[in-house]
Order: sequence, then C-alpha cells, then structure tokens
Amino acid sequence: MTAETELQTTPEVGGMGHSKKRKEDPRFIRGQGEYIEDVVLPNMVWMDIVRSPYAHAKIKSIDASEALAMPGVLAVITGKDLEKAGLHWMPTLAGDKQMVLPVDTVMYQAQEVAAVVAETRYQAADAIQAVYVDYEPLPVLLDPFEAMQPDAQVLRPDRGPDKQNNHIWHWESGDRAATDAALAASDKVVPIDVYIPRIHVASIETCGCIADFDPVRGHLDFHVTSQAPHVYRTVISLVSGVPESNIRVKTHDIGGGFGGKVPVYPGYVCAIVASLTLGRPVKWIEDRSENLQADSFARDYHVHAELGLTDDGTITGLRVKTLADHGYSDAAADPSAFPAGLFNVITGSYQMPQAFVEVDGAYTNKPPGGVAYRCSFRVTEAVQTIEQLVDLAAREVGMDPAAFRMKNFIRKDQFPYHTPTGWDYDSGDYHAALQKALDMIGYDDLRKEQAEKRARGELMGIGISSFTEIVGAGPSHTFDLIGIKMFDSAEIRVHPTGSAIIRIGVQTQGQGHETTFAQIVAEELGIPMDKVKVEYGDTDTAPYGLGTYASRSTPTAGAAASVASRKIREKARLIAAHLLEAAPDDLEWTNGKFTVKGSPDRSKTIAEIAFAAYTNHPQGMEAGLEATDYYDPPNLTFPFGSYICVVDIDKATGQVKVRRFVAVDDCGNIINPMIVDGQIHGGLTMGFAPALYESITYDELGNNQAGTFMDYLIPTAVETPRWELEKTITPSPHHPIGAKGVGESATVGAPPAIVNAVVDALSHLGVRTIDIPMTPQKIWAILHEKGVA
Amino acid sequence: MEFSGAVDIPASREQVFAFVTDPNKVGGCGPGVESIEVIDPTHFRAKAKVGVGFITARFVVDLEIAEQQPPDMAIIKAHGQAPGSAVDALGRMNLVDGPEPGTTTMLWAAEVSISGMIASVGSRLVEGTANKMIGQTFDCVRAKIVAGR
Amino acid sequence: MTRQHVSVTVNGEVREADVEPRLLLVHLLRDVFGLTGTHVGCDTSNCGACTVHVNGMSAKSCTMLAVQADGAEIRTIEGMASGATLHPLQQGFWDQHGLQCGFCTPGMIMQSAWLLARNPDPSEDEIRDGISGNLCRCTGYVNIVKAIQQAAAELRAAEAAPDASGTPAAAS
Amino acid sequence: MIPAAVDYVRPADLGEALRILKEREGEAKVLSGGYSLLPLLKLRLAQPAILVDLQAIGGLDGISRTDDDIRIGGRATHRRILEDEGLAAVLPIMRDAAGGIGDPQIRNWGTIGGSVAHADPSADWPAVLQAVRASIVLRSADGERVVPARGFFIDTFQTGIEPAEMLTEIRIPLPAPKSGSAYQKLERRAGDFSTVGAAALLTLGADGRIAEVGVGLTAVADAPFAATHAEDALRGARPGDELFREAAAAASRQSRPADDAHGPAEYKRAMVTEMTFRALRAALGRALA
Repeated sequence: MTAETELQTTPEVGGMGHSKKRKEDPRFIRGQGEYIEDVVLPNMVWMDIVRSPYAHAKIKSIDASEALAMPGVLAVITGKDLEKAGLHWMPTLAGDKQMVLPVDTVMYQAQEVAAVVAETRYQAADAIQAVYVDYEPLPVLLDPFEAMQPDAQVLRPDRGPDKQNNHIWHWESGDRAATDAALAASDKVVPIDVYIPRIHVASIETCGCIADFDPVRGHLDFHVTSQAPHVYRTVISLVSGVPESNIRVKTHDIGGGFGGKVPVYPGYVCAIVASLTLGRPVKWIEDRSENLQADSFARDYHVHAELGLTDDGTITGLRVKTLADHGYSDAAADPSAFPAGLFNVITGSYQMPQAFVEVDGAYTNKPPGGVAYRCSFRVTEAVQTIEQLVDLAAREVGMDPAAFRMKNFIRKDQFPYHTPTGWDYDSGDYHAALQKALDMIGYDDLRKEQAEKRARGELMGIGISSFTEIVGAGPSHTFDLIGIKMFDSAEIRVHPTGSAIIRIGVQTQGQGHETTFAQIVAEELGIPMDKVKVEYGDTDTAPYGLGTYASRSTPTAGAAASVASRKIREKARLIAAHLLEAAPDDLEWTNGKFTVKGSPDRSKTIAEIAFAAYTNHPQGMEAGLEATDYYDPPNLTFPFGSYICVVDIDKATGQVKVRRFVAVDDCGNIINPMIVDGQIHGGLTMGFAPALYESITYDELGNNQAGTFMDYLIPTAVETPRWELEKTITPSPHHPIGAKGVGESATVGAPPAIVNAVVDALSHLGVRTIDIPMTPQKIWAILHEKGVA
Repeated sequence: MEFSGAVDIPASREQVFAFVTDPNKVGGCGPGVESIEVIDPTHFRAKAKVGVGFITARFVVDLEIAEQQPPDMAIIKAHGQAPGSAVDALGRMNLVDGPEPGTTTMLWAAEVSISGMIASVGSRLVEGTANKMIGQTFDCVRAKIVAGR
Repeated sequence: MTRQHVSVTVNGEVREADVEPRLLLVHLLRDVFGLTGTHVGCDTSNCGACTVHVNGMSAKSCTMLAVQADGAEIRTIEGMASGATLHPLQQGFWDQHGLQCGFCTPGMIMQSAWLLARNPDPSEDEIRDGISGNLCRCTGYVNIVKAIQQAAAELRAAEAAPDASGTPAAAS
Repeated sequence: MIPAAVDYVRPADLGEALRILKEREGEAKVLSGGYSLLPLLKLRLAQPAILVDLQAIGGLDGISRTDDDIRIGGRATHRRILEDEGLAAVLPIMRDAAGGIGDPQIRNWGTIGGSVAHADPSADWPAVLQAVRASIVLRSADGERVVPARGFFIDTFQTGIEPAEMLTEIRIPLPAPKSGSAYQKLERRAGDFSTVGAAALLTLGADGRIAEVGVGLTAVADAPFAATHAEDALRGARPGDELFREAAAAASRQSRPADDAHGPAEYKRAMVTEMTFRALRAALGRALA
C-alpha cells in the first residue's frame, strides 16, 4: 500500500497529491517541442569546432588559410584571436579557470582548438577538416596519484607562484583527532577502497546554443541548453563586458540535463565571440562524440574509507580520505564553500559518533569537470562508499546487513540529527523504509533461496542500500555559486478572471515544472492547475534564480512558489474582508475561498477576489494580486530510502542479471505522485547504468575510449530492470509544503544496492568489494581467479 | 603500442642500411605512401593514405632520421597528422649478420602512438592494423632489396 | 558534387527539394522541410531519436541519405495525430507519463507504431525488445512500456469494433 | 557528424550497376542498406567518390530454395531473414543470428550482403556463413564467380570481392537430415557488436555420430574464421558435453582475440569456449528434435 499525501484539493483543482497529467506533454508527443536545434533565426550561420587529437601538446602553429578559402566559410577563431580580447580563459563555476581556446598548449584529447563559422552546417563541417594545426606532443599525465607526486610535471603553470603543482585544493570536515581516537579505541576497523569512475550524463539531446548579437541595439540574445540561465547571464556579462541588461538568456525546451548542462562550455563563448564579430546569429550544436569527449564529466573519485566498530556491531566512527581527479580544470559546479560538494554527508543514515573526511583535488590531462551525474554535489560518491562499507562491516562482524543497518540507523526520535560533519538532518524514519523494503521483497525467503543455490554452486546475491540524500542547496549563510547565494525565486500574478501565471528561477529539463509548480499554486490558492501558466528559462522575464540541479527545484523554488502564494493569499484575505464586510481575522481559508467563520454561506472564491483586486479593491490598497518570493532555505532537506536488489550471476560469462529491485523512497510530501514515480524510475536507471555498463576510460595516451554510443553503453529497455516502487512519507519540518525533492535520490541510492548484491553473491569466495562498472569481464576475472570460472 | 620483430634479408648490411635510410627507396614501402618530399638528408615529408579496407585517412607525416650509425643502427621518428587524428612513432633498427653469410638480420622495434578520433572510435582495430602495416612495410623492404640487388 | 532532385511523400504530402547527395534524411526533414519533431541524438544509429517510417518500415533517419529516400513514403511524428485527435500512442505516452524531457519521444513513438503494426499484441518482453534501438535517459522505460501497452489495447479494441464512434486514428 | 561530399547513383538494373562499378573502379562504393557504411561516412573514416545504391535493382532481396541449397539475395534484410519461417525450419541458425543483429531498425534496413561485404570482424553473418559452408556469388561486368565463404574473409574489412565486383547472392547448402544449427552471441548490451559469437552446424549420421560439422567464430580474430580444429575434434565422434567442451577448447586455442573495450583477450578466449559449447549443445538439441 503506497503511502499517500492527504489531499486538500479536488481533482479539478489538482493541488498536491494529485497525479495530474503533464501540461507540457501535448507539444512533445506531437513533435512540437522546441529544442535548441529546432530554433532557426534569420540570417543564421553555423559554427563547428576543430579539436585536438592529443591529450597534451604544444600548438606550434595553426594554418587556417585553406579553410578560409572554402565556400561559405566566414571566420576561423583561434586562441590567439581570443587572447587579444582577453577571452582565451574563462572562469569555471568552481572558481578555477578554463581555456576557451588554447593559445599554446592543449590539455586533453578533443579539446577545442579553433572555431570555424560558415554559412551552413555542412560547410562548417568540411572546413574544420582543412584547419591544419601543428602539434608537438607532450608527456601525458593521467593518473591523479602520479599527478600529486612532488616531481610530477606541473600541468597548470598559470596558477600563482605558490601553486606550482597539480594540487587544486584540500578540503576537510569533522574532527580528525577525535575520529582517530574513536577508531583507535574500536574493536575492529574495516577499511575499503572504492573507485567511482568517470561517467557522463549523456542526455539524449547534446548541448548547443545560438548567440545572436545585434550590433545596432548592442544586445545579445543567447539561446542555450542551460540548467541555470541566470547564472549564465551573469557569467557572460562578467566575461564579455556586455551589460547584463543587454543580455537575454533563453533556454527553450531542454532534452535532459542531469548536471551536464550546468557548466558554461568553451563552444558557447566561441559562438558569442563569433556573433559579436560577424553581427549574425551563430549556431553551434555538439555532436555526440564532442559531448562525450569534451563536456564536463562526473565523478572520478578515489575513496579510501575506514569504519570503526565494536564487537557487537555498533559503529564508532568513520575516517575517509579521497583523491578527486578533476582533469585539467576544476569545472565542477559545487558551492564555493564545498569544493568536494556535499561529500561529507558520507556518515549516511547511521548514528555516527565521530567522523573525519578529507578530499584533495588533482589536475590531470583529461577533460575538466566534476559536475553531477544526476546527483546533488558528490552525494553519490558518499552514499556508495558508506553503503558498501556498512555491508562489508556487517559481514566482518558476522551480522546480516539488514540487521546491522537496523541496529545502527539514526532513530526516528533522534531527528533533527546533527552529524559529526556538520549537517542537521531534518527528518527521517529509516527503520520504517527498510522494513517496508524487506517485506516487499520477501527478504528471509531470498536468503534461504540463496543458501540453497550457493550449496549447488549457483551465484545469487542480495544487496541493500539505505541512503540519505542531501538536497535543496541552499541556505545563504553557506551556499553560493561564484558568490551568488543559492536562493531561488517565484513570481506569481493572479489575473482579473482568476487564472494566474507563475514565473520561476529554476529550469525544467524534463522534471515537469509546468505541471508541478501549477499544482503548488493550485494547492495554495485553489486556482485550478489548468489555469496556472508556468514560465521559466527567459532571463528577461523570469525572476533571478540559480537553476535546476542537485534536486533543488522543489526545496527552493517550490518553497518560493508556496510562500509567494501565501503572500497573495494574505492580500486576498484583506480584499475578501472588504468584499464580505468582515474583519480579516474572522475569515477562514478552505478549498480556494475565504469564508466568514460561522457563516458558511458568506464566502468569496479566489476568482471573485482576483476580479475585485482589479475592479473593486479597498481604498488605499494597491491594485492587483501578485507576489514575489526569493526563498532562502533555512536548512537543506534530507530525502532517504531503502533499496534492495537481487542479482543472478552467470558463472560462465560473468554476466550480472538484476532479477528484482525494490525501491522504497521517502521524499516528504508529494506534489504529483505520477511524476515522482517517473523521477524514481529514471533515477534508478541512471544508478543501474554506471553500476553495470557506463564508464569513460582513457588509453595510455589519454584517448577517450567511449567517445560514441557504440562504446558508452547506455542501458536499453532490454537490460533495464522492472523497478518496483513504494513510499514512506516523512515531511520536511522546515519546508513550507513539507516536500524534500526527489530527482536524484534513486541515482544516488541505487548503485550500492547493486554492488552489494554482486559482492554478496561472491562474498563466500572472499570478495570484499568490486569497483563499478561491474562488467562481465571483470566479474569473470574474479571468478577465474577464485577458481570458479 | 610496442612492436618488434626480426627480418632476414639476403643482402649486405651496407645495402640494407643504404636502402632504409633513403627516403625515395624506403618511401615506397611505407603504408599507403602517395608522395615523398625530401627536405634535407635526414628530414622527409610523406603523404599517405592509410587504413584497412576502404576505411582510410590521409596523413601528412614528417619523418626524421634522428640518429644513425651506418651501417649498424638508425632511429627514425615519425609524426603524422590527419584531421582529428595523429600518429607518432619511434622506430629503432639494428642490423646484424644474418644466419647465412652475406645476409643481414634487421632487428626492429617500434613504439607507435595513435591519438585522436581514430584511437577513440577505432580502438578495437588499431593495434591489429598497426601491427599488420609494420609487417607489410618490412616485407616490402625485404622484397625491394632482393629485387634491386 | 551535383545536387540531386528528391521527391518524397511526407505524411501524405508530396515534398520536393534539390539536395547534395550527402544530405542526411534527418536534415532533409528538419532543415529543408522544417519538420523538427524528428531529433538527432547520437549520430551513430544507436539512440533512435531520429526514427521515422520509410515505406512503412521504421528507420533511423540520421543513418540514411535523403537521396536514398527519393520516391519513398515517409511518416514522421508530425503525421501521427489526426487534427485534434491524438494517435493512441501519443495518448498512451501522455496518459502513462511515458516521457519526461520529450527528446526521445518522437522516435520512441514512431518505433512503437511500427512495432504495433507488426505485432498488435506484444508481450512486455517483445515491447522492450522492439524499442531496444531507442534510448531514453529519463523514464527508465517503465512508463514507456505501459504507454505502448495502453495504445496496443486501444488499437486492438478499435480493430475489433471499427464502426464504433470515437474510433481513434488508425495506426500506421 | 556530417559525411564528406559524395555522388550518388541508383542504377535501375544490375548491368548498369556493374558498369558503374567498373568505370569508377576504386572510387565507387556499393550501398546496400547503409547501416554499416553511413556511420563511417559520417565519421569521415570512409570517403568514396560515389555511392552505388542497389535498392532499385530487382531480384536481389529474395529468399528461395532449390533442391540443393537456399539462396538469399544480397539485398535481403536481416528482418526478412529473421521472419522467413521456411528458412528458420531448415537453418534455425539464420534466425538466431538475424535476431541478434543491431536493433529493430537496423534489422529493417541492414542487408546480409552489405554486412558480408563490409566484413567487420565483429559482425555476425561471416561466422555463420562459414559454419554452414555457404558460397558467395560475386558478379562483375565480366561475369559471375561463386566462392566459398571459407577463405572469403581475408582480414579486417577485407574480403575476396574485387573492386568492380558486387555480392549478389548467398547460397547455403541444404543441411542433410538430422542436422541442427545454432548461433550464440555474447554482447555487452542489447544492440552491441558481439564480444564473441559462435556458430555451429551439426549433422548426425545413422550411427548417431557426428557426420559433418561446421563451426565459425565472430570477433576473435582479424577476420571471422572457421574453427577447423574444433571441427576436426568433432567429426566422427559421438556427441556429448565432454566432447563439446574439448572441441570448444580447441576453438578457443585457434582464436586470436585482441584486448579491447569488450574485454581482454584472456576473457574472450574463455568466452569462445563457452559460446562454442553452448552453440554445439543447441545445435545438437535441434538435430535431435
């Protein structure tokens, strides 16, 4: 039985808890969505990019004369051209800097080297073949551990004299001495090494833009696939010197983001420069190889963690040391105070007396990044480590992993729970979620089946992951991107005839904002969600916001929508009091109308009040019915869940088959259950994918070995498990509507359940851990080594 | 990628050495070479269409005899580029007496680096192809020396 | 290279153009004819976002030249609805939340239409196999399968009662 | 990804196609479906001057049966082969292989002739055709020749087709009674190229022993090949798991896989053993059915 949010509105109004069909879908199912590639502007030209074959090389010269002589070719832009305007480097959102185009050195394979603009896309594609770049290869540094050695070549000599090494930053959290002491006093310390490889979000739509500079008006329209359009506008203004008021960033429909459309890419800057130069709209659309080879990657964390335990299986402390490979630039999009994101949520769902976490960032000759892959700032890395470690610890003290978790979970009565790394978990009931998952999957029977199969030599495993997410960045005292505080915004206007528009600072890429934000307004104001238009993605009209990533839309802008609605409701109360000739305090708000207490026949609906706001408002009151809210969350929200996975392994081939996967999620109150389930289905699939299939690897020269979808293996419908979902509901106590956010929970929670299941299947052979992706060849090699295959 | 091998050639060490350090002679044995331009006695530029089957790329290759001890040893560097791809190679050749009098054994070793798009999308084919091209090159060298003797 | 004349029937309407022989069919549809519902996702025929029907067979239009389609009947996502009446697959995707970002959706619907035309009553495994050439990054496929099942049932019902009022638009 | 400029012709008959191939020898590339060729053109790893599209030439896409053999036109799609009940009844291996190629759209348009002529070492048909001892019909303006599939696949992307020749037909001898055939493919994910593929055809004699056998392997050498050592081990022997394991091991020893993203050579050799074993077992099951 699925837990449900109690309905406050009728299905016609469609407030929270109603599975309303999505308002955005009619255009998509008819092929009338408008994605960046669909946008055609008058007089538009195309850009294509020359890329480096080398991962590290000096550029001796660039000869573009042949390309410039080709039909339709209008311009070739190189790093030297940009250098003259001071545009050859740009800031990253993590406070590092990144080349737009290199002046003399390329730092990774497929790096942008020159941009070619031509009348048509076919001409541009031909011309990039005719730009001759003379390179002198340099030694390639790919291993972050080597990069951290004192004698390693310095990849970024451009940094200050005190930073002539490859060490980007050191970050730590928790009490080192207390943690050391806690582990020293433990009966047992269980270590684990977990490598979480490079992966790529690979949204089915790649990135692209059209830069449209009008030299007469001095105005730049920038159409782009961005998850954070306002941040782009600010960055573009800072980099280009064009006043922010003369820049409009417009997003259109976005074909999936997942974190990959947060960074500003060099191609965007090149297109802007080209448009500034030519005075014509310049369009650039990545192809898939460019997307996989050059866009910001995710993860690449080498984690070493140790968990202290008493003999009876009580956790005493956690110590974590991590090396983060950022490629040649830290182009993550983490809040300034958190260079390793929210990785220190790694204490997980457990009562943790002490913890100490440290992370170092390193440069290598790989593409820059460190962005999310459907994950709120490095939480996946944290959850995978702690959940693998907890399973291992349970095994080493001879406990069932479910029982071990139940014993060590933070109890319901301990919330708000203060963690040793400084977070205050808002609410949770971890025991209930795990118990529900155990019941759903029939845990005890599965353990019996496993014992029987093991006796017959068959390999079957059961894996649990009981994760705690941390989303909703974030409170302004600690959270900012390049200095901009991580509030988010909503602006609502109720029209005279009782319909409304809400404009928000966040940006949908498939999450269904046009529907869910209308439902929030419907919930708060009783205006039917069909009559609430949701707008976003145009910086000329939407209020300033930090955008959508890290599951922050509902926790931040969702709250803003709710608060702005309540501001409107308070004004509506005054108008209703005026219309009903009653004292405002005598009015009661229910089901979209104000009623005089004790006089159920004396009431005014929100539509009547809206009409009066423009036609018959009280003397001395401003006309209109609108409000804006910039919501600064008091805390983050902490969704959680328990997942259980059952796998069968083909001993002969090493193939892992996920037989069942049960997911019990708790994201607080639910706006649209259908959409939440959809988010979880997708999130689970993006957790499943890197666990078994996806990774970006490099050969010894730094060549990307997964540069097309022939080798970057996104799961199809055939492999993807038939997800089984359930919910518990523990509202967030500080969020206006008690919601927590859900977009990434499943991606964060799923991988360790799968890893734990595979390790569980092989644990009797002495296997302690397996790095993802758990490919058949990797599993077979283990079985072969153990003499089983 | 590292490759090595030995080829017995029924010719003197001097003959073999002279052949393999003469771009106009050895050039004809390079894989897919379409033209050779001699820049100076130790620097050459070749244009070559290389590939497997009909899958090909046109490379411009700069070759340099980086070191030589006639008639025993030579080291050749190659640096080639095609749109989106590059190849760098360092080849070392030692000539020793062959199994029969008057013959020479060429001991060769090559370190080949392939970068860019070909290495990214063609990785499952690159090593085998490179190996084969090198083999064909030496077979050709042997055959031409024999023919021209 | 000489340009070549291409004449195709797209969604029942004859369309003509002079094109370079190398022009991809997807670019003919999108850039020349302005039918931008067909999308390019991967360039290597893995993702299926560009799926259309060519002479009744589903095809990846990024892996076919426009000149190859000369003389062919082509159906795209824009040809699926009949005025205000959605095709049962479009309705199914909407009802069952079979889409999120919407980018893979046109290709997914076109491939499903081909599948149901050949197999009106597919099992879940047959559906999953039938869309294995179409990648979706958002939905985890669960609701796509449900959408196709809903459409299949509706199309079968319409087939069984062809005279019933409110008959949905026929499948391809 | 945009192909380089290229010319295109769609000859109306075979004679015209062969004439163009002869006139433009070395510059022309036959287009038969295009699901292997187009991606290469888009990556600009192939830049022929002219594409000769076979789609308008009649009579190249059928599947027919004579007293001695099955004849499959070079332009027969994987889909057509997959759905041919008569073919599946005598040579179920053809359905096994066709059903595993690419994805549904690729099966709709990709052709057996295109795949065989392309000769990707990871493609499935070449191993199958060698296992069933097919012949390949090649036509040129100068005439026709019929060559055995064994020996046709010379190297990676290289076959015995001369530049002015075209593959027009595949001929597969009708298996003797009490034959069974099967193809087993290991792939990383649906739609992927094979990590390893094993094709097997077994014919049992009246004595219950293996009278004739064919084994072909995919993706474990520069070109797909017939695992003759395994065949030698099987021929004349009494079928059974132990024999199949031995033969599969012989097949593995004859393979020359390379390390790549599908796995290291050691893994692939082990998978040759496993897939060959599975294919032999499945073929035997069908022979006995």
